[in-house]
Amino acid sequence: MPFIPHTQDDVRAMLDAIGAGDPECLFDEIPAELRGVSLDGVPAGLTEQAVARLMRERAARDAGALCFIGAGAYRHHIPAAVWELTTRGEFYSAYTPYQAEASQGTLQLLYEYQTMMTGLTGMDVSNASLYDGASALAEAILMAIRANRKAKTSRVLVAGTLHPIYRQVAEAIVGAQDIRLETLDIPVRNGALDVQRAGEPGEAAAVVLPQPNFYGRLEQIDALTDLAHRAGALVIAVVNPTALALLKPPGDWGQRGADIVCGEGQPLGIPLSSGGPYFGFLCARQAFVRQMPGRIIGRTVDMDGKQGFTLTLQAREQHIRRSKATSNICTNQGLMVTAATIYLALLGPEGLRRVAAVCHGNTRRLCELLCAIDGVEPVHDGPFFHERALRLPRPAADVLTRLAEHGVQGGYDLGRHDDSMADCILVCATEVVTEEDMQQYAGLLRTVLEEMGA
Amino acid sequence: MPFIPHTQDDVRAMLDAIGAGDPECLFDEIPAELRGVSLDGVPAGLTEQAVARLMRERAARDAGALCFIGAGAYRHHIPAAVWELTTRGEFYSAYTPYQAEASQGTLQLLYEYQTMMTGLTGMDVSNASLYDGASALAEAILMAIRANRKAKTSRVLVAGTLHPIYRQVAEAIVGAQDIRLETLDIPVRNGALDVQRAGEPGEAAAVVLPQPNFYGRLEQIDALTDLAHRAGALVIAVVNPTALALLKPPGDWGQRGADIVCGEGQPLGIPLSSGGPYFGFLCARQAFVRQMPGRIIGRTVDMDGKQGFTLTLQAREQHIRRSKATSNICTNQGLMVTAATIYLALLGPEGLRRVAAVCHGNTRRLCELLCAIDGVEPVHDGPFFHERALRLPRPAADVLTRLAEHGVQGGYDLGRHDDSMADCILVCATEVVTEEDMQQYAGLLRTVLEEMGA
Amino acid sequence: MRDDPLIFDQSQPGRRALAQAPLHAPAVDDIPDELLRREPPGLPEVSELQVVRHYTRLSQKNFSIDTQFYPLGSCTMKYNPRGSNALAMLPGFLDRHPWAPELHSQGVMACLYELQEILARVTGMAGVSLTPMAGAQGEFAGVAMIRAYHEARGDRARTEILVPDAAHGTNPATAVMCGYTVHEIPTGADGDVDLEALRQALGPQTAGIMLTNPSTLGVFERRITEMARLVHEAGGLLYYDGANLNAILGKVRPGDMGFDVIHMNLHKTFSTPHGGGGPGSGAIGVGERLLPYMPVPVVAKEADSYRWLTEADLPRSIGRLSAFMGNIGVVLRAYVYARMLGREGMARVAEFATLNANYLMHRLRDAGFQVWFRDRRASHEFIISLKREQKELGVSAMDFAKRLLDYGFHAPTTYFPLLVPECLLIEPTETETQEELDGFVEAMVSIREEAARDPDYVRGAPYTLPVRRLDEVRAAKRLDLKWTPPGAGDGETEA
Amino acid sequence: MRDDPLIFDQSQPGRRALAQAPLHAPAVDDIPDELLRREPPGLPEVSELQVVRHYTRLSQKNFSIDTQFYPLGSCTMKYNPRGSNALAMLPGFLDRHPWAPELHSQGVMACLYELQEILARVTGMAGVSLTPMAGAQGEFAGVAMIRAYHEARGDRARTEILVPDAAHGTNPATAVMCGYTVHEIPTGADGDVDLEALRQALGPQTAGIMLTNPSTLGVFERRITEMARLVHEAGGLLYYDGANLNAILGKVRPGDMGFDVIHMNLHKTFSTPHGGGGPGSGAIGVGERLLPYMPVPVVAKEADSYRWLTEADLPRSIGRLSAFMGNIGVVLRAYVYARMLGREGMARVAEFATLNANYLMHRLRDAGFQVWFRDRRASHEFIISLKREQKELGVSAMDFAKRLLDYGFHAPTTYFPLLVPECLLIEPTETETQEELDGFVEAMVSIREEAARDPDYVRGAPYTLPVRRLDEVRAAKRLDLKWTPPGAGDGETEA
Ligand SMILES: Cc1ncc(COP(=O)(O)O)c(C=O)c1O
Ligand SMILES: Cc1ncc(COP(=O)(O)O)c(C=O)c1O
Repeated sequence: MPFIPHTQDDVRAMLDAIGAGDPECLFDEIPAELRGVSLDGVPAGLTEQAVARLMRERAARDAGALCFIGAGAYRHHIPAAVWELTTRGEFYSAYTPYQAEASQGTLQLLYEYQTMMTGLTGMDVSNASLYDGASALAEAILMAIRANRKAKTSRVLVAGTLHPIYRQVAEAIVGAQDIRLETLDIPVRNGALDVQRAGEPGEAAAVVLPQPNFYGRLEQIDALTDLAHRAGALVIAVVNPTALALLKPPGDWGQRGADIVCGEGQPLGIPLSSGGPYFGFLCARQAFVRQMPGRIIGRTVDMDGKQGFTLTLQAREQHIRRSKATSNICTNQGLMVTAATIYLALLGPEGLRRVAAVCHGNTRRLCELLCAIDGVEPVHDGPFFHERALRLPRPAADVLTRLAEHGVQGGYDLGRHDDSMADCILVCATEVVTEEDMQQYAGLLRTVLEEMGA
Repeated sequence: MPFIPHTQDDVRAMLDAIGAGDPECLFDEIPAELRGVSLDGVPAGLTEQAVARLMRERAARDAGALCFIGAGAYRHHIPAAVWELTTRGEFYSAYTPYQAEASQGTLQLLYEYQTMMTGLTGMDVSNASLYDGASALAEAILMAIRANRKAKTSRVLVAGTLHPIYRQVAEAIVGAQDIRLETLDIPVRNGALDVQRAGEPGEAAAVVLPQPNFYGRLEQIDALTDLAHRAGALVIAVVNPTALALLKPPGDWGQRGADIVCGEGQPLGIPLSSGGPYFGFLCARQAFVRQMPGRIIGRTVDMDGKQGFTLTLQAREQHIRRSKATSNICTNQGLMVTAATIYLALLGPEGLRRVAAVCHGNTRRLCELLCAIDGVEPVHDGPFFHERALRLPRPAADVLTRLAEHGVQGGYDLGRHDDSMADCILVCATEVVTEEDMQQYAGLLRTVLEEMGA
Repeated sequence: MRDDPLIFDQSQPGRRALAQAPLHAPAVDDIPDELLRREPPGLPEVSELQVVRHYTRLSQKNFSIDTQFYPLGSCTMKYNPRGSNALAMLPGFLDRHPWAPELHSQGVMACLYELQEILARVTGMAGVSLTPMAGAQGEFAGVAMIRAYHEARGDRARTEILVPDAAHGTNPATAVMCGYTVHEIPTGADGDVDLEALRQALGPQTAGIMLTNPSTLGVFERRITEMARLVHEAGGLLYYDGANLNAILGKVRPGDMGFDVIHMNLHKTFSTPHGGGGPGSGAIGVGERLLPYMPVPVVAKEADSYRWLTEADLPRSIGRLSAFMGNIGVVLRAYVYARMLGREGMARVAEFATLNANYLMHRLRDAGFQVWFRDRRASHEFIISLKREQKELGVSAMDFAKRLLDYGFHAPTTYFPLLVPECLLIEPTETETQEELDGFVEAMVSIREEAARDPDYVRGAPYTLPVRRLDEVRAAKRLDLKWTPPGAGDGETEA
Repeated sequence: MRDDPLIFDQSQPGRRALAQAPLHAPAVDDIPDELLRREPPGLPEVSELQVVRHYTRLSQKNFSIDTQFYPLGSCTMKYNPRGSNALAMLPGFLDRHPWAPELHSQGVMACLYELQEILARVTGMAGVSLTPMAGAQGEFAGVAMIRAYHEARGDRARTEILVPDAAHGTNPATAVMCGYTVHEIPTGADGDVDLEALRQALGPQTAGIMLTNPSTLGVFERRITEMARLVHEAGGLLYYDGANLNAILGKVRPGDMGFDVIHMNLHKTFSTPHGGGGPGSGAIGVGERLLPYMPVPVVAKEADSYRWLTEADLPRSIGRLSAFMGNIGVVLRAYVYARMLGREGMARVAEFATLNANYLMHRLRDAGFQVWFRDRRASHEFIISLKREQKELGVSAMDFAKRLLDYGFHAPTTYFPLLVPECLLIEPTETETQEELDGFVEAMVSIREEAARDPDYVRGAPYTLPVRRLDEVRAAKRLDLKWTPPGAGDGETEA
């Protein structure tokens, strides 16, 4: 019975205090026919030592590849301090800070996080996290519909260049309330929205704009934002937080700035970890704060007038408002936000800018190297950030498989979402990639393509 | 300038406050000809990311072998909690607890450690650590000479079955005070002292007795202890702390028990780590406490009568006593003791007993498997603990090299210290070794020996 | 004496943690100016030591399982094994990209697959998906599946989800997020659902019912089989809120009770850490009927290798709830925990969680506190009401809660479930010792004595924490949700 | 309110951390009964949660660099990079057995070799050995080499080591451990060694001198070149106690000053953690003369691979000082630190350590405290004397020290060097901000004001720590060095 401290004497004394003969009595209210469950098929218990051996073998099996995939999750250097601090028991094993006085550590940190995120995005307020970037978009859409009191419609228009998985997730979630997402009627040219050829969007509650977009391309974001606002829509920005160290913050987009900003927080100190836990961030203008989902931390004072922090605006939340809450979210991704806050404090504005610039520079260099290979070429021109689509002379899936067999994860298969791109991959080289790594990839790609007769 | 927080404004303001024109002024008392040092040859600074890459490559290069070596350092399972707690900043980055009130965490832990070590060894008092097992033996010898007021000699007799490296280290240290170690005049038979054939040792200040000894053999420790005591010597026990979960504690040896106990603390939760940092432990009878080297923690009370802990008997130490101190030791191995204390608390008496029993069982099993190979046989009979000498049909050094080329560290080359054992190895299989590992070793040894024409 | 100023207050222009950023950065000359930001982002500029010291110090201001008994009801704050953390954070797992090919993913997929199997066994369900990222998302997945099921049968009249009034807030909130209206079912005086009310509520509009059993009142719904029959007869499905599976793990299986779908909070029952708010993992289990609707991806085993089942394999799936595959790092921790516990260990979880709860309940009752359902067995948790103390001594449940903090105990859940006045919902969990529980009883008794002597003193608690009681009303009225540079106003917004 | 009882007081017979021990253990039937222990060892029996909670809570009772400014003079409490810790603890390093063949050791040996080279460069010495396990063992190695050198030359008359009276206690203690007698040299009023006294002390009996420069008085010995000449002329060698190399790193090299041997505390200057008492690493550097005597093993590079130099390669070596190769885990941390700093970073260490020390010294002087050598530059540390405060206010250096703890600062070193009455030896290090130093000055001023108002209050400090001031006299008189089971007496021994 790992982790159970009871000795036989303890059990006996406790049952006596209860007045129960044996532990089974304690379950006597449960109908007999439901009890006596068999756990056959569940393996026998192992010691930590045995599990450690198993897990080390399994982790080692998945390790060692050289990774050039981005497509929503990015390999960055994570300072050692980040997780050495984040896994401290007091952060790691605390609950949601319901008793504010006993949770000032987490609460102050979250307040600092909120400040950092508003700083990055140029918005007024931030919540304390949602599950991940994609589900945060779903929440942002629901929020926009609630918040846009002027709009007489709940139409939501989504840029055709949004990450297709984000769209799928958003559809799965908002679809349950019979909200359908429409594609924004602007042609995609060169991997980005051609705002010059946009039709009038018609009235909408919200428009979803990614920057950079799925292909790594940068949108003409000012014009798009203004166009959306002209349609009476709120603008929901979907952004990469690392990119924001360089790119114009959503708060400055167009004439009035975006209204709601969301995205995936993973690049900020969160390990790739097969896709999670990450965290979704959500920022907005002050006016919409009461429509936000998720926890929000406020600064206040204690009985002696001393500064302190506490959960606030809880009347938006399910534990108070139940069926009228802004969302059903309860547990969020607190520990990830702890890591991200420490990461951002360590990097600071200049550090984060350098990371972004090096990522971008590395991806440019990688594309240069790969495009020196016969038949490999960029799919799009025009500005991009830290990720780029390349066309191959052979089907992407086949090439990627061969690369993987040689220990290189060469990119994301764009054919997955678009048959016309079955020979395209999306590549990314962050700041952890070296020139040597890129040369290795290029050399291997050349060989693989030759072997495939390209 | 990593880790230096000063901005240019800070520097200017601080120099102004000092009244210095530039930082170089602060060094103006240093003769000019000594200044202006070049650091050519020191490589340029790297980011944590770059060093991390380098270190990961290097660590990976040394990893992956299957290890059956003991000979003074033992691979054990270390519960994850041990180092997750030990590396908490408050333990990790504190100094020696000179300000007791600000160090109650470390001090209470050390008091608990002292209690655990006296419990394991059956002694009255423990210090708070020395550098490692071998240097602890040197300190124990010096201590015994000081403590044995009755002896009119400073002769120190050392069992011929002591770990030869321990003897070398002790000689290097006590030799500086012109103390020479003599070998105890008892023949070694079957890898252990044949006390029945012992001569009268003659007067001595101390006798050093290992249990288990270098070969893993168990000595007839009661008789040996009594023999040493008859010679007026203090008995210094050199023991393996894991073994003490099973074996008779030195406090119970012979009629009167050992007088001083020392050994290597590494098996108690300390990673192999190429040989260090480990820690030496030192326990003794109450009467000798003032002769002990190293820090000792005592329980006391504060101004309000509340229990607290502090360094005590500091008048033995160099910072008070200077040239009259019991030793020059200052910094010890505090963090290792932190780990060991947590390890012992997690294992408890029954856990440690099981670890010892499984180690011993595994070594028995390994010897059984290896000795099934033609030409491989135990060097000694008689009781042993968790380590055993085997004779090979080919020179040990050659066999070990071949095994290493196949990723197996097959044991310790006994020829290193004794030409007559050039075909012998010392093997050890602790609780982390599986049946599969042992089969693999046995299979490989068979192949290697066949290839070598044995 | 020293406070911990905000990290922003410790910032100086130009200060940096120099080992942490690239030494040089190339010019970004290919991105047009109008797309770039003009001002650097408002992040703090501090040294590495400042960061380490600041966040280490902040951490010390938290209560946590690793430092305090934390009997927060409905939250299952039990020991989070350090082994789970260390092994889930092995570099091979941390560095795996979510889009890494299956060829490079067999290690992690083996863990996920085996956990799916284990969870299916312990819940008695036919299939498990690990993708939901917390309990509430598990609920969403479950109710969305119920909806998909009815829709697939063309049964569009079912617009209502039944929820007992004692339910956790996420239940009604989830139903609404799935496009349903919520119909509350009252609870009887004995803590069980009012069966008559249920009968009356059921009808062709009933899509299903969301139940927790044992309920959030800490008692086992004894007529569960009958309820299941009623709901099924009405054409509805049964959702099991298994956030707190600790009450029944190894004892009873929701599948056997007649439930069609369940979510589990791996961050409670399977002892993954709560991290000061998350992340969690809200794995769901389904009966045969709902198998086709599971959220993707799910891991399948074919011969000796594992592969992802996606929309292509499960075309009727409710889809994806996260960009990738859910909170795999959390799932790995749960897997390690499940393997350490094993069959025997798992069977003991509910047994000892229940033993601790009943013991503590009896001790508090014997000490004169009002146990709410005094004739019922406690499950893994139970409720006491401080209505009498409130009335006679003027000291509320919240005052007790705050004063408990001074005694070194985290407070139980306060004022939930909403049905019970001045209540504390107390969940000791199986990993606490009898001594710890005894200490808690002593503290409660001692606080009541303090209250009798000097109620103001108790109402002023806590005294020994970094702050005294905080003004939550002010926090909500004068919103101050972020730091602003000195001189830029006080950052507060009048609400 | 809650204390932390000893782990033994939390023990219950039969309780265990079950995931941590083998599930079964074979019978030990081959070891004769008389060699086995009869009673299980006196270790606590507790659960895993109890252990985690207990030691987490204990840790919080420590001051540390990660939580407080820690200006402990002569100890160089600067930031210990978390990167050093993480990278030294990579499994490949942790799992390497000390007797692993060189074939499986090239990674770690590359690090050791490169650090040897770096240390040789920054100290200006010809060779480096990393084996000594702390400063004091480095001193031992150094003085033992001096001894071996004289002996090898048949020069057996040299029986004396000179040590300035200001020296660290380990210096005289080491000399004695190496079989020498100690001759103390007085310090002049200006803080430099009394050169006349040195001249008179030198003679054929002089084996060498142990010096720290800057001395433990915090000032640079200006006539060092002359001293070196005098000692060498007398046939002695010069030992440099480089525990606190932080004062000169990148600025001056002991080799250039004329020293023959030096030890460095990697746990100070190279920022490896002090771990609440250790481990350290006392690497030594030697000039050409002493190269043959270095302690083994040392790493050599041959072509592209590394090998251990042992007694066989260095037959005149003073031998081995540890069973294996010293504290390699500490050395790896120092290596990571050295690589992160690099050439440029290293040159800045002394510069900023000195800037901080001089700034703090000037601020305290301006605030009216008595700086001991007020006309001298501070090195990386400096001394103030509270003699006046002691006399006028009745508040001693120790009282200031204890009260500083309440203000959230670790105290400076007190009453060392022994030469200066009521002294505080203050070493701020280069990793602290100006703001932190200013805060310290404010605290000192504020304590002096408190002392003027109410000296008893200051004498009663600390007030905000887990315990008030401890009775050290009682601790030494009524020795209580271990827990004993209740009923087995109180464990105290009257001294
Ligand atoms: C009964 C019950 N249901 C649902 C939830 C929601 O789970 P989560 O917080 O993981 O979303 C909780 C957790 O607080 C709960 O206790
Ligand atoms: C000047 C000086 N010399 C020697 C030492 C001894 O070093 P260690 O404590 O590592 O043995 C110290 C450390 O306190 C010191 O400050």
